[in-house]
Amino acid sequence: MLDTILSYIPKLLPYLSVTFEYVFFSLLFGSILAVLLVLMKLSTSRIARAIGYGYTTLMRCIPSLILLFLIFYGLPALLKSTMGINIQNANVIIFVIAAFTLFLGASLSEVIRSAYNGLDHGQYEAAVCVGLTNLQAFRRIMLPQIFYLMIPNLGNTVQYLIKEGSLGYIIGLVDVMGKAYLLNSNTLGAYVLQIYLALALIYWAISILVERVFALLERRFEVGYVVSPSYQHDDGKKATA
Amino acid sequence: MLQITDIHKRFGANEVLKGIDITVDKGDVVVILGPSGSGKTTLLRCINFLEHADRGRIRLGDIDLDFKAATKRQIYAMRRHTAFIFQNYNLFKNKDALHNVTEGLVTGRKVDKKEALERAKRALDDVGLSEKYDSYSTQLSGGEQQRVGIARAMALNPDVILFDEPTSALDPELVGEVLAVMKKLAQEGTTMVVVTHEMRFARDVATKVIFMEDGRIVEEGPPEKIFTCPDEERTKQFLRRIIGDPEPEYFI
Amino acid sequence: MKVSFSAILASFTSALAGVPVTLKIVAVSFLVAFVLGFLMAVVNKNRVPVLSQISKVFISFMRGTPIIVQIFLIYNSLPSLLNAVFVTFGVPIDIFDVDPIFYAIAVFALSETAILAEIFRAALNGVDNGQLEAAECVGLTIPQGYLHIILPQALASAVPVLGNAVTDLIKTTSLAFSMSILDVTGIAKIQGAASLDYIDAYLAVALIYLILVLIFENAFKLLERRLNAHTQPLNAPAR
Amino acid sequence: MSIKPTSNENHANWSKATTPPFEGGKGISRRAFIGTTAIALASFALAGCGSESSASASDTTTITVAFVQGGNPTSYIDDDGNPAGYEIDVVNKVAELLPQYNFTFAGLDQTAVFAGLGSGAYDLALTNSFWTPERAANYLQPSQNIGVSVLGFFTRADATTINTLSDAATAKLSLAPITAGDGNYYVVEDYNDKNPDNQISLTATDDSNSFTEAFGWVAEGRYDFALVPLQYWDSLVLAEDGALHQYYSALRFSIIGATKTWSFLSQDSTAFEADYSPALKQLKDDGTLSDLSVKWYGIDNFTYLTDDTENYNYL
Repeated sequence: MLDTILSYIPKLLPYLSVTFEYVFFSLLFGSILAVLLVLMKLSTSRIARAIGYGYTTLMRCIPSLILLFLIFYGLPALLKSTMGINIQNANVIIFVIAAFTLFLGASLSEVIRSAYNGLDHGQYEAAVCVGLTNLQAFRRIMLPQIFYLMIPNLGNTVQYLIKEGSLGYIIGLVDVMGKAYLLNSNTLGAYVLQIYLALALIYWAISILVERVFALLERRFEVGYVVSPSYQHDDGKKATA
Repeated sequence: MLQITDIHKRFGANEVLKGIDITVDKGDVVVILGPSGSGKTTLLRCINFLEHADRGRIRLGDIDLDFKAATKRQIYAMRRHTAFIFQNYNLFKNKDALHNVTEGLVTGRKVDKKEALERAKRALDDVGLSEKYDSYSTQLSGGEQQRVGIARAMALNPDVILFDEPTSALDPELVGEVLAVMKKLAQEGTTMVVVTHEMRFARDVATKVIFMEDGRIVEEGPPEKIFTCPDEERTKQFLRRIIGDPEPEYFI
Repeated sequence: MKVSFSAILASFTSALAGVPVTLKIVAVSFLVAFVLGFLMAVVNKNRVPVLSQISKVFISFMRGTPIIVQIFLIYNSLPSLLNAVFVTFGVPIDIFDVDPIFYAIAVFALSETAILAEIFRAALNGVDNGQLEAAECVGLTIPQGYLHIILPQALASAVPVLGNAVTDLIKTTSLAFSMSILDVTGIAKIQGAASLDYIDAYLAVALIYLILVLIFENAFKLLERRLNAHTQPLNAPAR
Repeated sequence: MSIKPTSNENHANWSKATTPPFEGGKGISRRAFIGTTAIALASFALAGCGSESSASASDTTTITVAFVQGGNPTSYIDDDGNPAGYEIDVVNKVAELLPQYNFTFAGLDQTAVFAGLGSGAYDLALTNSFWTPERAANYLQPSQNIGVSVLGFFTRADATTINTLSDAATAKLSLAPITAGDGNYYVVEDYNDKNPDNQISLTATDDSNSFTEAFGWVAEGRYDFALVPLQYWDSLVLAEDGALHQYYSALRFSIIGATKTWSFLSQDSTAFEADYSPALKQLKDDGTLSDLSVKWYGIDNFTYLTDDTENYNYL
């Protein structure tokens, strides 16, 4: 039993590159959309705020599968009827990336906004008082701190994306889940237990890897925020962070 | 040096500053006293445009601005002549002590890196923190953090340094080290405007004391006059409440 | 993307019959996960020797593996395993007439436990350690301290995240149909399968889940306001 | 568009209207704001758009064929990524008969195939599907079926008296769950309609492995009987090297009928259908379909469909 499970792992591993490809690009474009959404959510104009929050709630409620179909069939139909170009047989991964960019835009904007709320406003005031412009204050003082406050939630979002993204196989994406699906159906489902366990081991390993990376990231940046026990002060009282 | 005329400020229905005029000459150490809610902190924050006053004018050296009409560029220019010390220090969390000081110089005033580092080290040495260059705020005591805040302000060579209750958040035994640095600054002729409850500092170091209550200046004058025979009854009540039973030499 | 609103309406009305089943699964799974999750968080925080290692591995596995694999292990494989054990040891239990809804609840409760354990871990870190010491000083036992002092405070700070956990759970239960359970998704999919037009079925399901999510979201907002009443300063400045 | 200060109380209080990081008005230009609303609106527009497919105007018309990627041996993607299977070969044979068309294949999950057929992204869908009135209404049904699926029925070896659905019903045996939408599901549903007093308890599932699992479940007693397509029995249990050959002695299998399987066309492919159905008919009549059936299923499924006029017949 164990050897069949282990025999499936090398068959699935090469397709991890496809999984990481859509995770990377979805994160990249998703964060750009997320920053735009955050700007809208925090803006003083009511319409922008309504769009920002409305879009986020909508994305939280639409099941990922529906979103995938909307993009996979809606986008080509829209382009064909408006500009007459047919992208239906473009590489499937583009549609998966597009769908998860829209999804991530919403969830990441929540992550960034809650980090922004967690920011100590005094940092901005101190920055402008030493002569920095608003933009410099944001870029040099607030952004690094927003990034630090985001790390835990960012880790959870990446974990969620890797698992939720495994829906790509339904529109024919052959990532690690897609290959497992094909291997399983080509053997009429006789080895489904072994294939699923191989799949579980791979996903589990990735999840532990992602967890380690974000824990490391957090430890690397925490020096300015968390009072590490090794730095006791002469006055015995922990300095307020 | 610094002139504020007829400044007004309200938060919604609550009018906090009801028309105040202040003049601060070069080398002056102006201490502003008053009960909480008197508007003294708001006044200080308006000088530096951390708050937007509703009406009034401000003149600092050759910059002359109307509070309401000041453009972003003018505000930036004003802030390059002032410095601000916060009650809860507000050191940049993502930078160590040295780079807390150089940040304003390099990014704000476009000073080149090497010179900025020199000035920062000198400022940190002046406040007695020569071994703490690479400590982050979480690795410094409250007193040390506030002294870095002062060093950060001094290194900018501002025309005036504004202190917003610099010692209120400190443990009693740390207050002394911060006041000592402020006294040294005063003796070196730095122009300072200080909002504080430290009566001894006000009496010994201030060149002018202003007593504010309910958004207005009740009385102002040299410390000798204010602490010995204030004209206004409310000043007397305030001092008695803060200092407790007056020692003989204070009141006739 | 051909969308016919009459088909969506038809799917919507028939799938509504599945709402009680969905809510039952969500409610029971969440309650079980709430208790197990909190206990696991407490175990982790106090680094109880063996238990905390087990719970760390459990949390890492449940959060790391796709839920369809967890469903397969618990619904498809576990009963055969148990049956084999019962038969060899002559245990008189017939594992196979267990209603599938118990498997669904088991799957969603276990996966939700891992999520809630993480949420409570963060919430417990937010509660000042002095609180438990204070509880002991007034004579409460440790369990009483946790129940009456620590849990309410941890709950107050965790409520917004708990709200998200519930709404995500509602959507995750749509996978119960692979355990042949007729919840909202199950009914809609059977209808969709008949006409092989799944889009209308999925849109109807999305609509039902949207309504359920909005109801739960607002319920949690009210709960948050009530629970956080103790953190608002008395004379909160007029905004 | 400027940024409204955050409203949390426990940090330095923003209520004293300080300048937010992006100062009012001059912060983010009007252009950026319009840009963001445009992107948001575009993603909404996607949801509501209708569509009509337009065949490209080159001399050969391209027919996009969507097939179920996990339907071994009817249609699947082989190990080096190419479409393979009975229905794929049938379409390739049709292509030889109709040079004026060229065919491109797209392998997807069944849900996606029909989502695409509905939206006009595909012209022909190969899904080994059973006929239902709703499906015929939704899509264009060619006059000729593409294949035949042979219906298997099995119980535990000791249930010697159970040979038909009605036997199983009278004996109150429990039926293994069937994947929703599968031909066997409707066969049982049709039986229940015709025998209101002697019903079989029919449960649907979303699990696409329901056939393969049925062998183990019936053998160990989780269920009493199951309906599976013949090729599952032949390749998994009957065959010496079959993955589930260990259940062979524990089960009693018999063929109880056959059903026509259909391919469906998008509503606007009437022109293509006019050529497609006769081509299929010709392939059936000249025995090509039977040869392909032997090649992929090991037997000629068409022989089991005794009455060709019926959509399915079972014993």
